[in-house]
Amino acid sequence: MFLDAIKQFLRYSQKKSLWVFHVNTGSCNGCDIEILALFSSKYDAERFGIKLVGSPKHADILLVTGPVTTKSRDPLLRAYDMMPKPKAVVSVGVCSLSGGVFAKSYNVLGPVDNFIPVHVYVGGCSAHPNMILEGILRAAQILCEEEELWSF
Amino acid sequence: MFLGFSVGVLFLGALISALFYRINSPKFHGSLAFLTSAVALYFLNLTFFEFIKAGEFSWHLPLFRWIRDFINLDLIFKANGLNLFFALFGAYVSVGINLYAIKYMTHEKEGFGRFYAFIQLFIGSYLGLTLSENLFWSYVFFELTGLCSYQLIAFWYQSDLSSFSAKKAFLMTHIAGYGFLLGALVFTLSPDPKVYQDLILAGVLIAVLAKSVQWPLYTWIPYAMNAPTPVSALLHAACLVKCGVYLLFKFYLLLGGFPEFWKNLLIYLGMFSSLMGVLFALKQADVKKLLAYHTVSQIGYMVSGIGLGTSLGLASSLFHTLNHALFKGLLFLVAGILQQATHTRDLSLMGGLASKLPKTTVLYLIGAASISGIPGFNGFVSKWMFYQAAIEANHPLAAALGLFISTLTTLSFIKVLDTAFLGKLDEKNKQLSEKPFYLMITGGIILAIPCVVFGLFPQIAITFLINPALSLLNLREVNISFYQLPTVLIGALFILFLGLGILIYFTWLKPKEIIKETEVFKGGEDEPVFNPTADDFVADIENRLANFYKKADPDQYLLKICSFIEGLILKVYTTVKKLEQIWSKPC
Amino acid sequence: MEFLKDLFLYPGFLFGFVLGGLLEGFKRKLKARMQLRKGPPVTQPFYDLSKLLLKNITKPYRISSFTYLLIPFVPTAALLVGLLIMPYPFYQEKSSFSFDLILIFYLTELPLLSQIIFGYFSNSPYGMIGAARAGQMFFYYNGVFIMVITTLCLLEGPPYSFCLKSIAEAWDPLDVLIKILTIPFFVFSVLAKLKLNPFSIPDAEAEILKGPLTEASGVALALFKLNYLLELAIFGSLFAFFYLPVLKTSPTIGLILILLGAFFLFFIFALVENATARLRLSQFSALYLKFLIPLATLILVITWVFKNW
Amino acid sequence: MNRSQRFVLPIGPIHIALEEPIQLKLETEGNIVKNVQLKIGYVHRAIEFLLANRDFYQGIIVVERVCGICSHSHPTCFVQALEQIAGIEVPLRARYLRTLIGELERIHSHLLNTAIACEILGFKTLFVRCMNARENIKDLMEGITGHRGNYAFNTIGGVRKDLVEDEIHEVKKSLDSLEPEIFQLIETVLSNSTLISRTKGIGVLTYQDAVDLSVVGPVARASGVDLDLRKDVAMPGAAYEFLEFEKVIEKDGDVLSRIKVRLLEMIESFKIIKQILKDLPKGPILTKKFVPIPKGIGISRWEAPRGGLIYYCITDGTDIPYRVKIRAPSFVNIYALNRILINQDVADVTIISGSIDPCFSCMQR
Repeated sequence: MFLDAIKQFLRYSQKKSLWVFHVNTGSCNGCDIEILALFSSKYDAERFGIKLVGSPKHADILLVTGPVTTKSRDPLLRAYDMMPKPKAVVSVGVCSLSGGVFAKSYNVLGPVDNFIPVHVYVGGCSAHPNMILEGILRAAQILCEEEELWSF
Repeated sequence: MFLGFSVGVLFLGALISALFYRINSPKFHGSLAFLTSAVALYFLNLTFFEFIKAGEFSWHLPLFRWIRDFINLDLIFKANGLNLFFALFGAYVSVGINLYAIKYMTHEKEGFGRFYAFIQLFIGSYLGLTLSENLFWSYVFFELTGLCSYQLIAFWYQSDLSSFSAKKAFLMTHIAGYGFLLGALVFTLSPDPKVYQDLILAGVLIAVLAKSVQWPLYTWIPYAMNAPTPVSALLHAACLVKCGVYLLFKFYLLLGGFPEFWKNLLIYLGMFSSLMGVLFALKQADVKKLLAYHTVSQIGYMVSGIGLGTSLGLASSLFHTLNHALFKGLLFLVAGILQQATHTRDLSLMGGLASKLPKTTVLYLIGAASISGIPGFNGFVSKWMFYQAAIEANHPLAAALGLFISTLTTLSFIKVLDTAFLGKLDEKNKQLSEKPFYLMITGGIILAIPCVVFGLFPQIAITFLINPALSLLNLREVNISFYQLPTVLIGALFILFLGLGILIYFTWLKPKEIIKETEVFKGGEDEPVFNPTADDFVADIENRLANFYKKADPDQYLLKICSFIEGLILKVYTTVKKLEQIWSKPC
Repeated sequence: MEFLKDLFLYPGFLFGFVLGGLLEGFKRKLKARMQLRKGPPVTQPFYDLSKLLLKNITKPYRISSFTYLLIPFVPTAALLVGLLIMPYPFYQEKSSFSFDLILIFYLTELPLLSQIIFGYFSNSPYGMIGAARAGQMFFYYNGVFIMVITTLCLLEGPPYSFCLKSIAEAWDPLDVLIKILTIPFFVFSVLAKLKLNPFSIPDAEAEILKGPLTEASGVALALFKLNYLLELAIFGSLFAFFYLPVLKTSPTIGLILILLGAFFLFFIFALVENATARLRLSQFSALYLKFLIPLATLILVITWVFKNW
Repeated sequence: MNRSQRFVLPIGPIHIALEEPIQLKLETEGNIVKNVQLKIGYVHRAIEFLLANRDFYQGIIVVERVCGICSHSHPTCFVQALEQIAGIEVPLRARYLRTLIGELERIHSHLLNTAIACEILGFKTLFVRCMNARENIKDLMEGITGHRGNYAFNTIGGVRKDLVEDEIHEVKKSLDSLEPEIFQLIETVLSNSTLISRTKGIGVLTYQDAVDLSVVGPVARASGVDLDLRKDVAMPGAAYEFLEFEKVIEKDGDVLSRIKVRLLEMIESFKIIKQILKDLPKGPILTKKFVPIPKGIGISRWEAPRGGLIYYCITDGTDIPYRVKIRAPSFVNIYALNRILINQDVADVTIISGSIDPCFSCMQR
């Protein structure tokens, strides 16, 4: 009973504290600067406890922008592997959803969900900051609800 | 009686080693030295128990009776608080280091007889110096220690560097001898030493500066590091460099206190050389030289503590002398292990050794925590006593400097820990194993145990070792109940054990589920990691203080003075020669 | 059982944790407000910490997991002891050390030392650079901090001693003047000690990510964060003890004064953080070595002369 | 000091200070960078290959996504090259509108760069203020073109969307409120002592080096090179020849002067925008007469926010270009890093590389 209450609180705190790690796998920069714009006064992602962190070992949510190119595949997989467990992936922008206009290029291997499991898709070219924010919050919902993401 | 034995057995051992120098076995000579020092320690302990029971007593050996009317040359060993204190820790440290040396010296090919003869001779003469009541014999023993140091530094006498270092050390410590001689002569010959105490103290001060490596005469000690490590540990960390401190205490006893001017001089000279030592230590990349400069800095605390003149100050000085012998000896032993394991003394070429030498790392951590004054180890207690004494004696600058130097000490030992023990393991050290070093580690453990024990229960050392010396010096006994707050102590232990329990649960009972091994994050690519060198660790400080380092090295000024004197003598010589020519010119 | 209450409730864990967390949250909120943002809730540090407790650990290969967790844990214990030896109101009769300030000084060094060790231990290149930077900063700001605490120790007495209580009880006009003189030095050294903005050199996100903590994750990172919060609580209340008449009044008002002092200190920190860019290490060392350390030493000497006159 | 291996600090490809993937390997001694290795190619999406497989109108869409920041410069330059081949005369109003969006884009890009520089220096407040100002610009652009990022404003022979009188009024109003804010921002950036002490005298690119490395754009202008395509070159697609503005040139060539050049250029851009809004000529926005694009070669230049952008198009008479070569400004600027990063403090590496304002997705295409 008591333990359950603690568990509930911890899960709730997972929803309130979201540390985001951003990987660019070959995006055109459009989505990246929109992610940066999240931290301006207008969108102010910090009010939801969202923080951009520098090391994947601290991260809860992986933001991926851009189609996966040949050379950036390994860094993406490494970064995903390094994230500790309750983790979710948000793919931002139409290129990371499907490849976008670059889908037929020889150097683009495909969308992000060919390589790592993606929990939330945010469309748009480039995605609007509000939508990115919404995507991150949905990922937080998934993080605190889905049982298999929790190891204990 | 036992007093004489304890010194005599070491001289006997030295004689045996010298006579059987042809037996080219490190085991034989090493065990002999270990045995003799252990026997000496045993005898000293017997004496100590007797001293505690019955109070002061002395052992008298009449010598050179025919000259007695002129000067008293009897060999007198006296067991009082001060003498026994210095003798006991010297003997204790030498036991540990001799045990260590048995294994260490097996790497050599020859010269075991020579080495151990001089080691035993050194321990004997150090004990003789500390126990002797007669100043003449003290002087003889004092010079003998210097001679042994010369011989031991020049152990690899074929190498130019070693012989040069030995000569340098010998010359500089010889200056100390003259200072001591001056002090002793004035003291014995003058009817009232109080009148000439300035002269006496000047002599003693020179002895202290040169022998106890204080500014500006410490320049021989970095060179002395070219000796084998047991020598560095025993002579240049534990015993030889304490001779000067011992002399200060002895003259404090003989003169019954120092005048105000000398006290202040000692405080600030001690703190100044301490600061110089630690600043030079910060930039060293050679592990033994770094330790050598720390010897300079730590002895500064002792000299400064004597200068404070209060009972807490002298107690801190005495306690720090003891502690320094223990932890610095230990650190040198660790440095020796590192040197033998990696065949280099350069910190930059080591790295990641903690995974291969875990026991050595623990020993190092104990030594480093002690010297940098982490609470719970002995260095903290003596340093704390020093700060408290300094601020009580209204010398806040000394207290502040002491604290500051302590943080710098911490920094330089963190540097050693990081660059040598942590980081990435070097390719050539992959095959390293700790097995061959077990005997050496045992020697280190002998020195490490008191570090922890005195850190947690400093009352033991203070009641049994320091208070007798203080009462001899006519000072109030100090009484530290160090951890007087049961809440804090119980709380600390409680947190520690609770936390350790949780950690063990996390790491050993549940590792599969929650701990996952991945690569190090290097920006996503798999790049090789190189260790930053020891210089990188303090690059900014080195840059910032580059001018200081260039100007503050006293060696260059000493050389200038020497060449000036040389020029003077040359001038006198040529003038005399000219005069002679004029004289002897046939008219 | 009395000690359990002391340890976990009032001056110990819970008090330090809550005070530190609120200070951090307050600072973040204030900074956000100054940047015309809404900012995270004040309780954000607690959410961060409790989330980290539940996360898994991803540690580098070939590293002992026990040591991985032990390195951040040791300073936690040390800081709790540090909280216990401070003369907080309602508790002070149990903590009459004559050298508590030195012990606090040494104990608050430990979190940084553990970070330096962790940086190298984790084999991360960013960690190593960050550790080296933290180590070099340690050299400079401690000089100032030591001078400040030694100056303050000269206030009450003679006999002088490194005692927090005697500083907190020194309220002569001359003492107040000297105390006011030392405030900027205290603020500067604590800013550097807590790695706040103009001196956030060891964990400069822009070049070396999180510095020594780059490889910390899960519980290890939570412990580091906890250490940080406890440090905030200790330095906040140190500020109150030094510069506010905490022990001169009744315990209740004293406690309120402690909280006020701590929050005021962090208000200053938020202002400074918002108006400055991060300095380079060489600029930092020039600032400290050329200005702050000599000035702090000068104040110490002047105080000494005044007191002996 | 002899050492077998230097310490190597890898920055990137995933790094919080870099928006885009690139790897800088810094070999350091102490705190000093002794050698730099650049590794690019993470964002290579084969744009030129894609362009050679699509027709011109599809190509404009692809070209717009070369880079998300200068997503107006690329299509304009591309379209300009095609117009040159086909000999299409662009209506004056379209030329003015292209210039308007181009200058707004310049302000937004320079604000973004200043914001990132502040972020790198740990100056969060200024970062937020710059981003706020940039948000206003973005809103303005959304109002004019219909999208925040990729505007889809250009087409062959003109622009897609006209600016009606009410819109001009609104734009003027928001610009009037925006201008003092940006002036204040510029003043804050140039008067903050910590920021200036961090940026002054580091990463110096001398005039000679700038000429030798043939850097372009603000980087060149900060080193004293008198190079601004808006003045130097006739742009048939733009209206710079009718507008009054000045080249912003600084002498020092350090990071501070690069930041200064960008900040002062924003003032010039405001001047240009005001002029455009004042005397926007009446007329059509798209040519009436449409000619198919014949076989030919077209080279067009455009002053993108980061410097001179060059498009080189070969057409073969079909509606698919034979070859399009893009020379992005960052592509030439990035090699200056090899020169100016040597012997700098490690702490300054990211701010120096940020001061070049490298757009890796332009560069690696």
